[in-house]
Amino acid sequence: RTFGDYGGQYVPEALMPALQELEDAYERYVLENEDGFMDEFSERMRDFGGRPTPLQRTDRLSERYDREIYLKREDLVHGGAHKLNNALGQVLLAKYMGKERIIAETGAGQHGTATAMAAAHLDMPCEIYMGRTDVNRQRPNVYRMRMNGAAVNPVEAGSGTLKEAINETLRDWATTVENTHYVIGSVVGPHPFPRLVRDFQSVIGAEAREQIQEQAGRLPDSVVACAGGGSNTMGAFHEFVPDESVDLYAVEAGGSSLDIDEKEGVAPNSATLSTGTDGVLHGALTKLLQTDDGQIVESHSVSAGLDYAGVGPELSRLVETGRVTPTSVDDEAALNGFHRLSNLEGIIPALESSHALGYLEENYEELGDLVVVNVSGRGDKDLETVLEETEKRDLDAAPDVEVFDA
Amino acid sequence: RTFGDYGGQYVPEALMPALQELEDAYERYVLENEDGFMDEFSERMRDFGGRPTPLQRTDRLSERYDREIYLKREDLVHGGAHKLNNALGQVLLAKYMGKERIIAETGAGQHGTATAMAAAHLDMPCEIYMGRTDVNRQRPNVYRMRMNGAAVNPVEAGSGTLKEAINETLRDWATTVENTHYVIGSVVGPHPFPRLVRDFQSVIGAEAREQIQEQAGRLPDSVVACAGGGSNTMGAFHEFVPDESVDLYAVEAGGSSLDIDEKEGVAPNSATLSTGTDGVLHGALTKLLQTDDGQIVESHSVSAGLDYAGVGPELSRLVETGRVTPTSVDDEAALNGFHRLSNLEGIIPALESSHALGYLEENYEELGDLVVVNVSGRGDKDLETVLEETEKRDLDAAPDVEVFDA
Amino acid sequence: MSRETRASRSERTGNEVTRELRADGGEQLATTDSDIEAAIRENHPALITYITAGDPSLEDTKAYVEALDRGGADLIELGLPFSEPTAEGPTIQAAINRALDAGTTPGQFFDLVDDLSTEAPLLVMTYYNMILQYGPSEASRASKAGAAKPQNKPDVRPFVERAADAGLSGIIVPDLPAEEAGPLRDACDDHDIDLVFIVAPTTEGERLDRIMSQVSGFAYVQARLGTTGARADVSNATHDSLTRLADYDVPKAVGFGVSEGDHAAEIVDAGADGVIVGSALVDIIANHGAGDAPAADELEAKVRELKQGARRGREEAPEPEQP
Amino acid sequence: MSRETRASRSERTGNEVTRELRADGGEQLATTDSDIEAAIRENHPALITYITAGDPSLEDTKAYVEALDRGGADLIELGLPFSEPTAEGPTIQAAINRALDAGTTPGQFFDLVDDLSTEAPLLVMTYYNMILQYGPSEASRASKAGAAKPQNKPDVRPFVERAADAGLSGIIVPDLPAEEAGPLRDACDDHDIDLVFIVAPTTEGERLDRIMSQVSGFAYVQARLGTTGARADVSNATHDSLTRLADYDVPKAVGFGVSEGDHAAEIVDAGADGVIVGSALVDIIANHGAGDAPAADELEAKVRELKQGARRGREEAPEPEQP
Repeated sequence: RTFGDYGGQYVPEALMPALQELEDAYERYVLENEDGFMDEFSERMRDFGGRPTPLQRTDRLSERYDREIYLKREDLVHGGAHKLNNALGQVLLAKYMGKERIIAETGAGQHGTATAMAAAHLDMPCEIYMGRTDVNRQRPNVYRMRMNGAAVNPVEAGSGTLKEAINETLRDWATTVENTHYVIGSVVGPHPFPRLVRDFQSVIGAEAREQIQEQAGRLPDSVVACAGGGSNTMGAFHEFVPDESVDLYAVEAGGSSLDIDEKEGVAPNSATLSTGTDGVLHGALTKLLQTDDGQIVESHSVSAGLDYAGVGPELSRLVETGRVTPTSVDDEAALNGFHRLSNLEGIIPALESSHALGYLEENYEELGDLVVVNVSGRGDKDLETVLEETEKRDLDAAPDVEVFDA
Repeated sequence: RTFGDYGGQYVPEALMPALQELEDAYERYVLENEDGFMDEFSERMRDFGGRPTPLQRTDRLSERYDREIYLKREDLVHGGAHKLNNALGQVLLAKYMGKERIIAETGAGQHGTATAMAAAHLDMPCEIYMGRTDVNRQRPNVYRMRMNGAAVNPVEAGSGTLKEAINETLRDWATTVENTHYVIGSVVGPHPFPRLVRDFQSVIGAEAREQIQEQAGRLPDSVVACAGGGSNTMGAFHEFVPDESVDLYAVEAGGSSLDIDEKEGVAPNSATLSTGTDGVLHGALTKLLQTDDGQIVESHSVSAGLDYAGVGPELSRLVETGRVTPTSVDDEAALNGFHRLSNLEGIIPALESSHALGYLEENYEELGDLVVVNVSGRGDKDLETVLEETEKRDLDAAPDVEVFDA
Repeated sequence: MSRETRASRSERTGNEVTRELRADGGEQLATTDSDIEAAIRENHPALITYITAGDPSLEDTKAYVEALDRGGADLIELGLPFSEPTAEGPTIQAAINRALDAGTTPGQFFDLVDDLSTEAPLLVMTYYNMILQYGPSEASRASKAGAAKPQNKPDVRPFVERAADAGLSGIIVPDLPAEEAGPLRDACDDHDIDLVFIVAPTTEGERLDRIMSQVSGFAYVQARLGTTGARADVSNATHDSLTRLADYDVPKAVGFGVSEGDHAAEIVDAGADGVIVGSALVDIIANHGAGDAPAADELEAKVRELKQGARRGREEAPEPEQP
Repeated sequence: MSRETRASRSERTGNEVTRELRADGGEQLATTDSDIEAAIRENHPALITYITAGDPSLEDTKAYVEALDRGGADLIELGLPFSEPTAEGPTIQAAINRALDAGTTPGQFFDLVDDLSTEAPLLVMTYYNMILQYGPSEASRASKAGAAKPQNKPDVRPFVERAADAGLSGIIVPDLPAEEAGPLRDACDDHDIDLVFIVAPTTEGERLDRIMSQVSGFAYVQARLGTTGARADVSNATHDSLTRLADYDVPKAVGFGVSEGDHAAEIVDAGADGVIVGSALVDIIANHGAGDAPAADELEAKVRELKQGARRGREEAPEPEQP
């Protein structure tokens, strides 16, 4: 139930039987492939989800950094990000468990759209909780979810973002737990979610590990992935954890600064692994951005998908043991990473993934001769944000802003 | 140089040497794989483009229509549509030919974004012509192109849409033909473009043909694809043309009506194969929407990507010989097709592809027991249009419009 | 037959909390009853009230706690606000936000409790992270200023120690199931503080046994699935839960949705030893806004109505069987 | 050595257009010269003018054609507007749009030509689809009303026939390269109409031979890559093209960018038999707008200036070598 001291099941009593039921299903269907669950999952991820995704050797980045840079192309998964790996896995598991209804929270909308797609594909009723602020600023994702037949429930409480949406989904689940499965969107939450989500996402690293050996003839020197909640991170890392020679870099959102404003309860970053302290949030003991008193602070990042005050407990543990190196780059480095990949390689990455690319730019010399960077999603969803943020700054890698005015 | 009477090279004299040069390059690199061109093309489409795309058996559509419905998932290609197949092929060919600059036209922006991506990937300077009206209503695609490093040149002439953009690109090419390659976006234009584009796109049908035999054990009874210029159509059909048992349906945009307003020079549809007459446009003899006098009319469709008054000459020929059945569905059927696939299968299709799905709904009984429908692209780009158009109508397959207001 | 609970087991092991709860209404007190158990037994059926500390200010809370006490509350739960109150419905969630907006800290909370002297024993209700983070050492505080420095592991003991000092009789932690409660249970034992667990409608079988073997003070019976919040009826789940719990020899108090005297009556009628009222009281506070404790009189009257309801339920209740 | 052209080949095959163009300026006329060849030869160096029919109205066009004729134009090209003028620059593109907005049709165009009697021979310049679609049979018209009915194949002959009836001497089709010109070439031969081809800066080698074997009237030498439009200088490409064409015994006229008398002089100086001016004239028409042919006088003056420029060039030109 834990990773070292991290993890656990810090949830209201009413949810405990559902977690036990889920743990049982996880063991039978996921670990033991009962009723061919994992076979069906893999098949659907292939035919519906578009797996395997390519591992692409880059021409121009490799030249720029004078080493072999490979990109794992999760931006090509159906829906535009790795999120479907988990969403489809959980919705399918809920079906095997006989659940009749799916709920999920979403921040920027990526997990919500993935869950809505998976639920439509598997014919499961689906409701998505989303903070009012996020609903208003992520309209296209709201439309996508609704077009996939999901109900989107705006959450009016608090700042109307991810944290409030999670809280509200937990409340729904506490009421409907008997027939409803809560599809958590990352390797967070109470046991068994961190393991379950990791296992569904570990296909990323499993494919990449096989592909890099096929294409480059050996294991990479390092794997770089962005980390918010950490699902693409654990997905990319998991299969490499036993490979001691492979360095694993979790790149967090450094936002505008790594300091916390205790008084205002605000962190201008989401660098939980790098700067957080141990505590309990959303069902697990893990690293958190919190005040000395234990209040969770508002995190911030130019990338909505990394904007979370917690992180997966297994990542906390892997950082504690030194297996994973926690790092961060700030908003500006991420924006430059976004523009650089768009311009040099013709791939518009998600702002989340752009953090990994920003880290590559700043630290490529430490990463060895053969580097795998996980491009966790595509950046179409981020165009407006990037334009706004680019206008405010003088970015090295961006086109002249005037070109967007024509 | 022709398909029956269709095709040819009706272009200004200044362009003829470039077409001859291209024809020569087509024969050497594409047909004869000189210098391993086709190998490199295939490899890049795999690693950069995400090929092969899945052929997905649908659960819910198959049940709805009581026959096996398979979808060819071109929506999963990098960039979100089949367009990259051609754009990458041509930009790579231009590189092999020693050209130093890429130009292209774009209507809704799909071909422009695909070309900009390909040009960035292959490090080629790139300029895209786009009508002013289209620039204004397709901002996100303009941003994507510019983020990929392409210049986007608004064309102020006429109605500011695709036709004007093509005219202007031809003018650029007539001036710069010695060092510039014009990446035409569909199986239209003068020889050898219709063959060249078809060959790059034929990977769709080649994969689908192999996949359906693997998955269903036999060739399909029919293949259904939408048709505007016809590149996804020819791409899907080409490998099946020799299979006499496979019926091929080209579904055009019926718009609001199949009639032409001769006086206004306007067709409220883009059903060129279904209703057009022979004539010469943009370099080829083919079926056109034109007045009795020979003026090209403004075509219309809810789907910008199908909104073109011409069509590929090879399709004109295949319709003439009876090998391809020309059909059309109206805007409303396409919108219902869009909503139906989104809701039933968790796949939001492009409005273009939605025409094929609208045809499936209306005519499934004629399509045999095993049907392949080409989902040529994803519909994220169409969300705003679909919302607007859905609000105007009472659509069977759409969610209640109020749900989008929350 | 009475099934084993923490109370009966403690008795056997000679623990100082040795006691016996009689299911016939608490007439027969064991000498080592905790304050909480004693309060329930002596005032059976007991009325347990909840308000959030710091809503809308700690000064108001002091006056409101005294009003609850005057009105006849037998136990008073004070919420220590946490930023992520995932188990609460909209009413208490809003109260917690008001308290946080007012700047309520754990330090101030304990200062308030130090200041209070009520007839009814006090409990603190808060989320586990608030307990874990309380009173870090100077070294640990320093570590938070910079990035990725070594950090002391969070510990529950400073919180429990301070709670005992302040005279709190019990702790309720809505996000701490029995499986994770070991450290806190131990600390509470060391300081003679009761640790109340929630029994949900979904709690059955082995899990019910596990909870009942750890609970002290009373079992908080969750009246229905979902979150806290006033509701218009009493659910079947309440009856079912009380039936399931009948054989355990620990007081049972029912919460989640109790808003009127008639509810209290019905719940006691169904066999509960007490009713817990929170959202209905928080609503009153919310309706009066800030100022000079303007809701005090209304709170007092509401508590009186509820207490009467509970008593009415007792009169209507069938005579319990002897264990 | 004179390389083979359509003219010299026709002579050998006994075709009625048998003629010989002398490179020394056309003093020596072959008896079967076409109207166009005769006009160039007799007025060497010739001034060829272009305006768009229907810009801004057909009535204006009639007056403007007469003004061009009065000013000394030796040949007059009339544009029949097509909706997709891909070979034109912005100036003529705009003129074509004005003509289309005015509702100009091929029928009206021919009616206008019927009406004109100018000293200078007239040519029509239009895109190939306009030629293909002209005068479909009643059956074909009917087929367009409904969907997917059988249709007659488009045919160039009705257009050429009507052009001959109207007294047009030649046809220029900017989107018809020699490779696709067979049917139109045949039809033109049958009606004694010249078919002018464009020679681009990129036209060389075998392709140049192929074009020159089909051209009649004159070779339209495209001064530079790109589209039509007035420009401030004469490009090197013009000189190169004229050098490449020197050995072909057909008149060469240079167009694309000629806007001033000095340009005309320089082009003739470089060895051209004529200059073609379009955009500079269309500009004048555009500047005057609609009304009672308000641009007529200015057009006439401009043509006079250009004609003088061309003559000046001739005087400065080196004596051509005898073929």
